[in-house]
Amino acid sequence: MYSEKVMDHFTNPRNVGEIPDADGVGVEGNAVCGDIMKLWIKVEDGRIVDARFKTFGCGAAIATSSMITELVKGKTIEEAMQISNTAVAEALDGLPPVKMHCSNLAADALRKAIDDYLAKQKGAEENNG
Amino acid sequence: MYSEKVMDHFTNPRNVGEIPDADGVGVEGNAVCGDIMKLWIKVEDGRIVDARFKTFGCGAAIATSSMITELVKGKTIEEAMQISNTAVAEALDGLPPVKMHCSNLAADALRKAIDDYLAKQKGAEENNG
Amino acid sequence: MKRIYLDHASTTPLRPEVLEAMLPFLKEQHGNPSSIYGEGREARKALDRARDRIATILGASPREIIFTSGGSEADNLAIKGAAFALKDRGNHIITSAIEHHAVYNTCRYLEKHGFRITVLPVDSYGLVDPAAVAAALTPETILVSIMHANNEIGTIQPIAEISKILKERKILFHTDAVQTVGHIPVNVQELGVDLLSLSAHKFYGPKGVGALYVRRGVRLDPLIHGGAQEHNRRAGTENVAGIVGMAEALVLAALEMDKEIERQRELRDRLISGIMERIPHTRLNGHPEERLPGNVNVCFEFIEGESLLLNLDMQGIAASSGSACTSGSLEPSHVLLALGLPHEIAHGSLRMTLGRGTSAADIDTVLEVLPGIVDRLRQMSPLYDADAFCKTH
Amino acid sequence: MKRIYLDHASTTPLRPEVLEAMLPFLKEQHGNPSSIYGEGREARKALDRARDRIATILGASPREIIFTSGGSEADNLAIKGAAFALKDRGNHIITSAIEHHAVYNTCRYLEKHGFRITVLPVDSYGLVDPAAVAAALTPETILVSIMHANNEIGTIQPIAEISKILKERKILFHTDAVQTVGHIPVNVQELGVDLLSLSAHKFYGPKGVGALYVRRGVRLDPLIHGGAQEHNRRAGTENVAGIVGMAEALVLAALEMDKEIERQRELRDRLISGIMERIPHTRLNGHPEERLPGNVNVCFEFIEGESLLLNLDMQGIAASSGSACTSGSLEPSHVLLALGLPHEIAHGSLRMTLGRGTSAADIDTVLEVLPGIVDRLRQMSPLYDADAFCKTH
Ligand SMILES: Cc1ncc(COP(=O)(O)O)c(C=O)c1O
Ligand SMILES: Cc1ncc(COP(=O)(O)O)c(C=O)c1O
Repeated sequence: MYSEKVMDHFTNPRNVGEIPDADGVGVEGNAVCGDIMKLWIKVEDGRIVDARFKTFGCGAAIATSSMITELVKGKTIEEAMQISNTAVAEALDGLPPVKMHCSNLAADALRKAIDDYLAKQKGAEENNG
Repeated sequence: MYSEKVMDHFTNPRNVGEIPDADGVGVEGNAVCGDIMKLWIKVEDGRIVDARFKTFGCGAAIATSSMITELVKGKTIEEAMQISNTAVAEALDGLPPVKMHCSNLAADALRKAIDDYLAKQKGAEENNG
Repeated sequence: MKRIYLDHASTTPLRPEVLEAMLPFLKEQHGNPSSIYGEGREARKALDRARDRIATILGASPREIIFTSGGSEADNLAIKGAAFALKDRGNHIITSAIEHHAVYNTCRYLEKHGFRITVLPVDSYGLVDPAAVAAALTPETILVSIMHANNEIGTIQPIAEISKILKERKILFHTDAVQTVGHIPVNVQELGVDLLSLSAHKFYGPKGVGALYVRRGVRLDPLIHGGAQEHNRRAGTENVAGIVGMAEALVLAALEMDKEIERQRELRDRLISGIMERIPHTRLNGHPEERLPGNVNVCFEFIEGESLLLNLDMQGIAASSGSACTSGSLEPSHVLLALGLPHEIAHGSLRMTLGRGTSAADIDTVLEVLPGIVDRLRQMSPLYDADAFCKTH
Repeated sequence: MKRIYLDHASTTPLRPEVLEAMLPFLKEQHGNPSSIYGEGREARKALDRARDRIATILGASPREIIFTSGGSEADNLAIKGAAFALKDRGNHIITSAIEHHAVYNTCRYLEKHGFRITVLPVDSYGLVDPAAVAAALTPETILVSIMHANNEIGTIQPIAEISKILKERKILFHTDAVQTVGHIPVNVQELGVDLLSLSAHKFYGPKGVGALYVRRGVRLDPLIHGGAQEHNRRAGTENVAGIVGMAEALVLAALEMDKEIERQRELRDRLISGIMERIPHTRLNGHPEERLPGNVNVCFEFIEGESLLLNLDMQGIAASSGSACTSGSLEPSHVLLALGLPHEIAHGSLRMTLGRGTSAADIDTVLEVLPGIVDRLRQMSPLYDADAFCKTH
């Protein structure tokens, strides 16, 4: 069913956990449909230096969460915003068709974390400005 | 499917053939429904002394034909008229349900042969009388 | 690694004795039962014998058994067959909220054909209330279909009680006994049903073969039209080997049933209480007593079923879940939702179903392995964190 | 006594290689393909592989193959499935007078559901005229079902020609290819059909398993509702062993097809001409050339089919007949009647269908034995006597 890469990320998920002093946090999904991902990012000089996640969900949800945290690390905010859900699925050597919604989840959670970061930035700028 | 007795009478049918100077002949069935039996009887002193048949039909039709010729031999006309189709089937240790119409055929052909005999008798009596 | 198979409600391994009984019909005995020559008659004899054996065990007569390609076909034949045959008498069908999809989706399909379906709720144990069946009856009701035992939570329904109500009203009663036949006593007279479905692969018989019991006198439109097989009620060249295997499996199951019920019940209860002791935030789904001897179904809060299954699989344990993600839909099991469980809990269900081969050592292994897996997944779960945005109650 | 099996159109023996391929799935590999753990994934893989192999041979893509419990179910699914799915577009279905009962009775049943059926006649060889199909089309026509080759008389229909007509009009075209798949080339693209039925036990595969090809984009109401198997188009736990066996059998058949067609054709023609030479008052049924390589069907005047079969059986020869008495009805084969044969002739038909195991020596034995049997039965027949009350023509 799952590719080896999915199983690898599911079995040994990278970057599980929280970032207490995160610069951005995003949550996507809901318990009703069975998938929730929460993603923390740490940003330095416009570049994501750390990313962590917690996920309630199926194997694909956990693997995409793990994969996206790997993908964003080291990327600039602009670059990170380009990461699409298909890119996540591709990085995992594909997902079963019924699981494609899980890769949406990861990309959307990332987007929300970035939005949160940008909003905070703006707030900070406004406060400063 | 068929009892051993049916198979015996089918394999070695008794009394196949015609009686050239028969006292009665009966035909029953038709080619449309796939079963035709023709039965000849020879009567002496009100008793059936010989019976022969020719049959176009399935295994059950041939076996019931053979059996009924055996059953009637030696019987008086009155006794022969009592032979029912169930009696023929029973004498063969039963027939499959779908084949019960074949035993009707034999009993009906016998009845017709007897009617033929009785009609001839009556004709002869009238001629004599 | 020795695998521990705990998904017997999904399918069971074929018993070697059953394969042995089937093999002649997969080798030299290849006749078509409809043929009149020797090879055909041998096949016919084998079919007849299988039918006799199955009928005897169910308390039915041989003419009342229709062979099918499995439980789903039996359910479809029973429900569509009765509905279409009786549509002049009424258009109302009653079923329950926890039926297998083979019943549930069939009923839903009949709505497109003008039938009206009442779906009865169940209580928190998954029990249908016989009084609710009585209350739902209308003059238009032609059929009631309530399963004997549920495939997910193992709850056994009061079928005999319900049938008493329906007999008085002369309403057809179908029960899906796919999970009970071969596991607990099933007698069509005692249950009082008119139609009963079973499936061989659930009791160590082959996949792709089942049967429907149809009480004498009950009219059904065939589901598969064609040749005159099964007294014109189910066309198609018979799966002779499969049918012979089904009968053999059922006989073997009947012989060891009492012993197995006792044995599995004990293991089941040991597994349930072991889980409850070791893992907090866990609930048992289904009825504590009115329950299949081999069924364990629990929900672990804060985690999702599929990831649990995959972890168990990696540890050599095969189990199942009512999780949405194992079915390809977004909704978790309709059965768990019908019990009143909130979605997020229903997603975290684990079903382990025991079988002939399950040993006490297997149960101990599961009890060793499971808490660690649950804990690991909970550590990863945003719901488990006390500060999470959406702690479940 | 060595038996001579000449009823391959009825069913074929399972090939030992096919049983070999099935056995792992009747033993240790018992997983349910819907399960996500290892055992389930293995079963899924085997299913997928079988589907790929079958699709490749038919010129289809894997998603277009639905596994069923045999030819009858495939026919029912195709016809009822399409009819109910398209009933908003029209209610007219066209079929032929020589279809298998799985098609014929299904169409008849649909009449009860408001569909109108046109049954096209055939010529004296059993051929459907493509122009007659075109002429029968109405704006209400939603489906045409014409079999690829007939199971009794072996006549092969001009399917590709018919499909050309239907493609222009965008009308669904189903063909029952149960008698051709595995025996002569069958390619859904070349035939141009939208739906095609096949059955494994006709090509040395197991009984109780078949498939329906469904062209991409064709909507069907399921026949068996329930679980999500077969992409929601056919519910029920898959007969994994059977499906694996079907694929194996089909691959093996494809490999030796050219050789077997040539070989069987030669034997067939030798049997036909041998009979014609030795037995007077005999006719060949079906087309002399457009004919299945293994099919021989003749009528012997003045005698009835069942008694012929029983005699052959006692001589060790297994064959079949369109005789009414082999089917439990009073009417002889509707196929023979459709050819225009009078009832009394139709009753005297004999079908011998050759297979992989049929040798030239077998044919010689039949040619030795048959004339004596026919003669003996004719001597017993009241129709044969020149003076008989009812000499046939
Ligand atoms: C032409 C044709 N269609 C359909 C069928 C039905 O196939 P099955 O017996 O596998 O259901 C058969 C054989 O019985 C057949 O010859
Ligand atoms: C209760 C119940 N009904 C019906 C079925 C369907 O049986 P099958 O898979 O043999 O079609 C199953 C099992 O899948 C079941 O558990």
